[in-house]
Amino acid sequence: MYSEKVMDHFMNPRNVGEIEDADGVGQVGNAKCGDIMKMYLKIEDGVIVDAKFKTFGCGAAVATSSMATELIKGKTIKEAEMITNKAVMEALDGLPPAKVHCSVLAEEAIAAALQDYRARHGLDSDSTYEGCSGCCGGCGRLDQHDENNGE
Amino acid sequence: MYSEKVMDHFMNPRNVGEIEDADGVGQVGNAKCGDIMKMYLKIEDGVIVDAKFKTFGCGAAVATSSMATELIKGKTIKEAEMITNKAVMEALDGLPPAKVHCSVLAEEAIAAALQDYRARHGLDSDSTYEGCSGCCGGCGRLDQHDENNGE
Amino acid sequence: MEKPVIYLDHAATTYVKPEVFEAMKPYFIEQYGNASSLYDVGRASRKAVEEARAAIARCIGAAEPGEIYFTGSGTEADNWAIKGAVYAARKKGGKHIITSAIEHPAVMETCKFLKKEGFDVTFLPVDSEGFVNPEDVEKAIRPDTVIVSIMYANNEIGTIQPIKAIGEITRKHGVLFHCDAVQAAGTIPIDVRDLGMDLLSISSHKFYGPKGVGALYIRKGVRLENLIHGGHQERGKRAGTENVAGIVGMAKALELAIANMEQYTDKISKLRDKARDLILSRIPYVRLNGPVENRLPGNLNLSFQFIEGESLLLLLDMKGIKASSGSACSSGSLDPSHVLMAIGLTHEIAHGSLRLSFGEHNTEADVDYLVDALEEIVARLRSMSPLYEDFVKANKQT
Amino acid sequence: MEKPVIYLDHAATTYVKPEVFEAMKPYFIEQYGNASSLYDVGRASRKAVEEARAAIARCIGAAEPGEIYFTGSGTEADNWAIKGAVYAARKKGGKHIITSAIEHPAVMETCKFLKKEGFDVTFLPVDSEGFVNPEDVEKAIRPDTVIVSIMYANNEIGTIQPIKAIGEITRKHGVLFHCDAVQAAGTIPIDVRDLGMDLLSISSHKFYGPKGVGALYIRKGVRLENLIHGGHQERGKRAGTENVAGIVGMAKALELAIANMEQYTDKISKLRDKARDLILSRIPYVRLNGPVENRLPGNLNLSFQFIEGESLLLLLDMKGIKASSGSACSSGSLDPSHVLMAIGLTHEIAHGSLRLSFGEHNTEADVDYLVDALEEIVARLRSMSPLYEDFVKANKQT
Ligand SMILES: Cc1ncc(COP(=O)(O)O)c(C=O)c1O
Ligand SMILES: Cc1ncc(COP(=O)(O)O)c(C=O)c1O
Repeated sequence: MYSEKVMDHFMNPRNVGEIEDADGVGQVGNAKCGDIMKMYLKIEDGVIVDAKFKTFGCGAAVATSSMATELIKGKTIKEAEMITNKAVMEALDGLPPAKVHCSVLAEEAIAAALQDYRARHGLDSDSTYEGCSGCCGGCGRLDQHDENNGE
Repeated sequence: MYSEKVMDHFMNPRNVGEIEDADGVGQVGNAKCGDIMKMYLKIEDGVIVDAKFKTFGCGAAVATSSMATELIKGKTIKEAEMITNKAVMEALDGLPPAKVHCSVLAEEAIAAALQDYRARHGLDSDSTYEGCSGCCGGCGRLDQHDENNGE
Repeated sequence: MEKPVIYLDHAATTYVKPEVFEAMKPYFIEQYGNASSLYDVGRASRKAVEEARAAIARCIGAAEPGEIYFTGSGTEADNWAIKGAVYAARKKGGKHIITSAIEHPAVMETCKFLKKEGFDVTFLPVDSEGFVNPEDVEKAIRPDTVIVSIMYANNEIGTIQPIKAIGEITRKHGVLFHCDAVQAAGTIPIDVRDLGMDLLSISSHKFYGPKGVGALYIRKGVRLENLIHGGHQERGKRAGTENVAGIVGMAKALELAIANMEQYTDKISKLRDKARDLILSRIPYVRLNGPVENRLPGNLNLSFQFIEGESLLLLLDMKGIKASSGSACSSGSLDPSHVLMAIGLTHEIAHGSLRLSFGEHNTEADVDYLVDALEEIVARLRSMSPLYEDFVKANKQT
Repeated sequence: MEKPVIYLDHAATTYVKPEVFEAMKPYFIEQYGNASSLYDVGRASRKAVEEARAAIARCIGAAEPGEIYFTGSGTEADNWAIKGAVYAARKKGGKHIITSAIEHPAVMETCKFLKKEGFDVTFLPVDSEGFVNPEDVEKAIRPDTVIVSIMYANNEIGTIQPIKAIGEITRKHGVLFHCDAVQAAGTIPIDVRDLGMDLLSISSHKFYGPKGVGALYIRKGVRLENLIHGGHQERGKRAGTENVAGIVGMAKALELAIANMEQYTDKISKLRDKARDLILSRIPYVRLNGPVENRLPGNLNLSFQFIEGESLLLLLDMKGIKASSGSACSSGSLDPSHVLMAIGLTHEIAHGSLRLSFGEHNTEADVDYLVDALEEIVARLRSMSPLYEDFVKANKQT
């Protein structure tokens, strides 16, 4: 059900871990839905010089976390903010419908970490990221259940 | 579904035909239900010296007609009257539930032929045979449908 | 001498073609995974099921594989289509079903059950050859009509209905159109989009696939209540662990049937026509039931006056010929075939019916053997029939 | 080196045993007749079906073969039992169903559908090991209660219910007792008469038989509305051409299972116990879900704290180990297993669950390999889990 890219990023996730002296840390999702992503950013002169993550979640959650950190490394904050869940999905050669929410979570984790960075540095932001509302019915998970275990 | 005896009497029916100068002729059943039995009797001194039949109907209808004529040949009228559908069935090693009505028809055909004989000879009888009422829901056919073709 | 076996009951069921069986085999012992499982044994099953779904979608002209749902039989597909549609429409005031008088019991009994449940059902009459008149369909439509269920081709007398005209009417009036194509699939080209169908049932064992598997086409956007509730299989619409081997076999069988259709129908219709012409010319008092044109190519249905169908079948069986009859005696119901009654036959004539349905392995020699056997058996049964006796006597007198 | 395949998901489905496949084979190509046909090809099929019926009746202690009805799946049997019972009882005022909170979706979703249809349903709670309390059943019975449906053994956590006590209660109160024995059949001896059951469902592919065939035991005298209407098959109660090969395979598989039951359960429970003990001693923060006693012999269900089940399954799969999880991510529903929630687990713990179900071909070496693999994978997933990070930090601070 997963593409080879997803499996690769799940089996060999890039950038797993913590950054002890991170400039921004963001955590989204909750245990209730089975997905939590925590993202650590190291930012120098407005550029993301390092990114690491820890994720509790399914294969897609791990893979999207991994891909998201890859995508933002070396980018400016502005560029990083423009990375959507779609970009993450495309970079992974797609996700099954039931797993699209994981890419949304990855986008939100980046946003949360960047917001934390701004807050710590007293920077303004156009929109305040409120954190994932919890179980993500809104992001397509509720009505798309194709790979099921009904034995 | 049919016993070997039934198949034998169906494949090689005994006493098929007409008796031109029969002393008693009885016909029961109707085309609506798919079974008609006509029985011809030759009676001398109160003894059934010959019996023949013609039958329109299923395998069991033919076999029970055949067996019934065999059973009554050589019997007195009184004896013949005592032959029940059960006796016919037993002599055939049984019938499928859906086909029990055929043995009832055979019993009734004998009764009808004997009644015709009595009527012609001005003899009394205890009970008047009214003929088969038609489709024989009453004789078990309606609720016992085991051998079905529902393709 | 061993007696031959001449199978002339392909409308009842077919054997599994060896190629079909080969395609199924891996899914019993090696590829046994649950198609809903995550791991690779399961993924192989899932892949096989989805390929089968896509193949069947292609074979019937569906817009997407996702419009095909696998069931446990053609009967289940019929039940689901009709019950699912009316249950789903009930809240919006839907309560009327239109069907014909000659549907298969899978549709007929479902409609009768729904009638008991409070729905209204119109059973449209058919003409003497079994055709539904599309105008009758249009006239029967009411504001609360939910669904029209008319079979593609009749299983007893082979009549192919004017499906396309009916589809135009249902589309025009915005009611659902369900078509029981169990007898048609594999023999007649089916294109659900061209024909305007919303729901279509097929059954694997009618086209040289395994028994116990069917499919329902549900046009995208059509909402049905589930018939079998439970797990998430078939995208949450038909619960129960997927019969992977059966599904693979069904798809393979339908693909083969479609690839060889022209050749196949040409062959069986020639055999059928030969049998029909020989029987009608050599045996008196025989009636052809059903039409000459617009008829399933392998179907022949005849009534032999003065004799009863079960006896006929048994004697044919003794000669190795396997056929079927619309006689009550062989159907387990008190009445003879509702189809034969609906086209206007008397009970007596209906009881004397014989259905011959030709298939792949039949030959011209089979037909010759059949006709000889029939001639002999019919004569024999007539000689012991009181109805024939009456008929002969009546004719003598006049 | 080729990676091994260690199948530990026998509760999901099993392969077909070679002997079972051999028994089925003739009914695809040679003995293809319609079991409802009159002629001898059909009679051979009929005979095979009736022998299978008698075998299954013997295997579950039914009084007569006629109490066994074949269906297209365990799910269909569950749907039929419950819907059939309440529809038949509706006219007499019956409107209440009692079931448990941990039933399989085949029962659960059927009950939810019936609730929508206006019936009342009581979902009895279970204790922390998944047991239903028979006293709760008795207390829940109302004058309008039609049926109690409680599973024999749970498919996720293996809990074997106090079926006999429940049967005594239903008998005493004159309500029907349906038991979903899909997981029990072939592993636990079943005696429907001893257990006081009215209705019992089984499914072939759980005991090394083919998929797509199940059976419902209906005690003589119990009246059900049909679920699938149509032809006269299964004595007019379940329409659709009989899946002869599937039925034959199911009976053969159940007979084999019963003949080898003691040996089989002994073997798989030993493997299961070994796995359980090794895992619990070598891996920290693991919870055993379900009871130690009164548990299906092959079932093991564990929750690994701080990690999520789908990831665990995928990494196990990479090592050739096939298992299943109660995690939402692998079940396609938003919530984790309703069974794990019902026994009181938090979402987080429920998401980290793993079900291992042992079978015929598993060995001691498999268990050793499994435990090594699990130890490594769990450590790896924890090292990347933010929950584990929080936990470790919190522990350090105190
Ligand atoms: C307890 C239980 N009931 C019912 C079912 C449904 O069986 P099937 O998938 O064969 O329809 C299953 C397994 O799938 C089960 O484990
Ligand atoms: C026209 C028609 N509809 C439905 C069915 C039912 O199919 P099945 O017996 O596979 O359920 C049949 C044949 O049996 C049929 O001929």
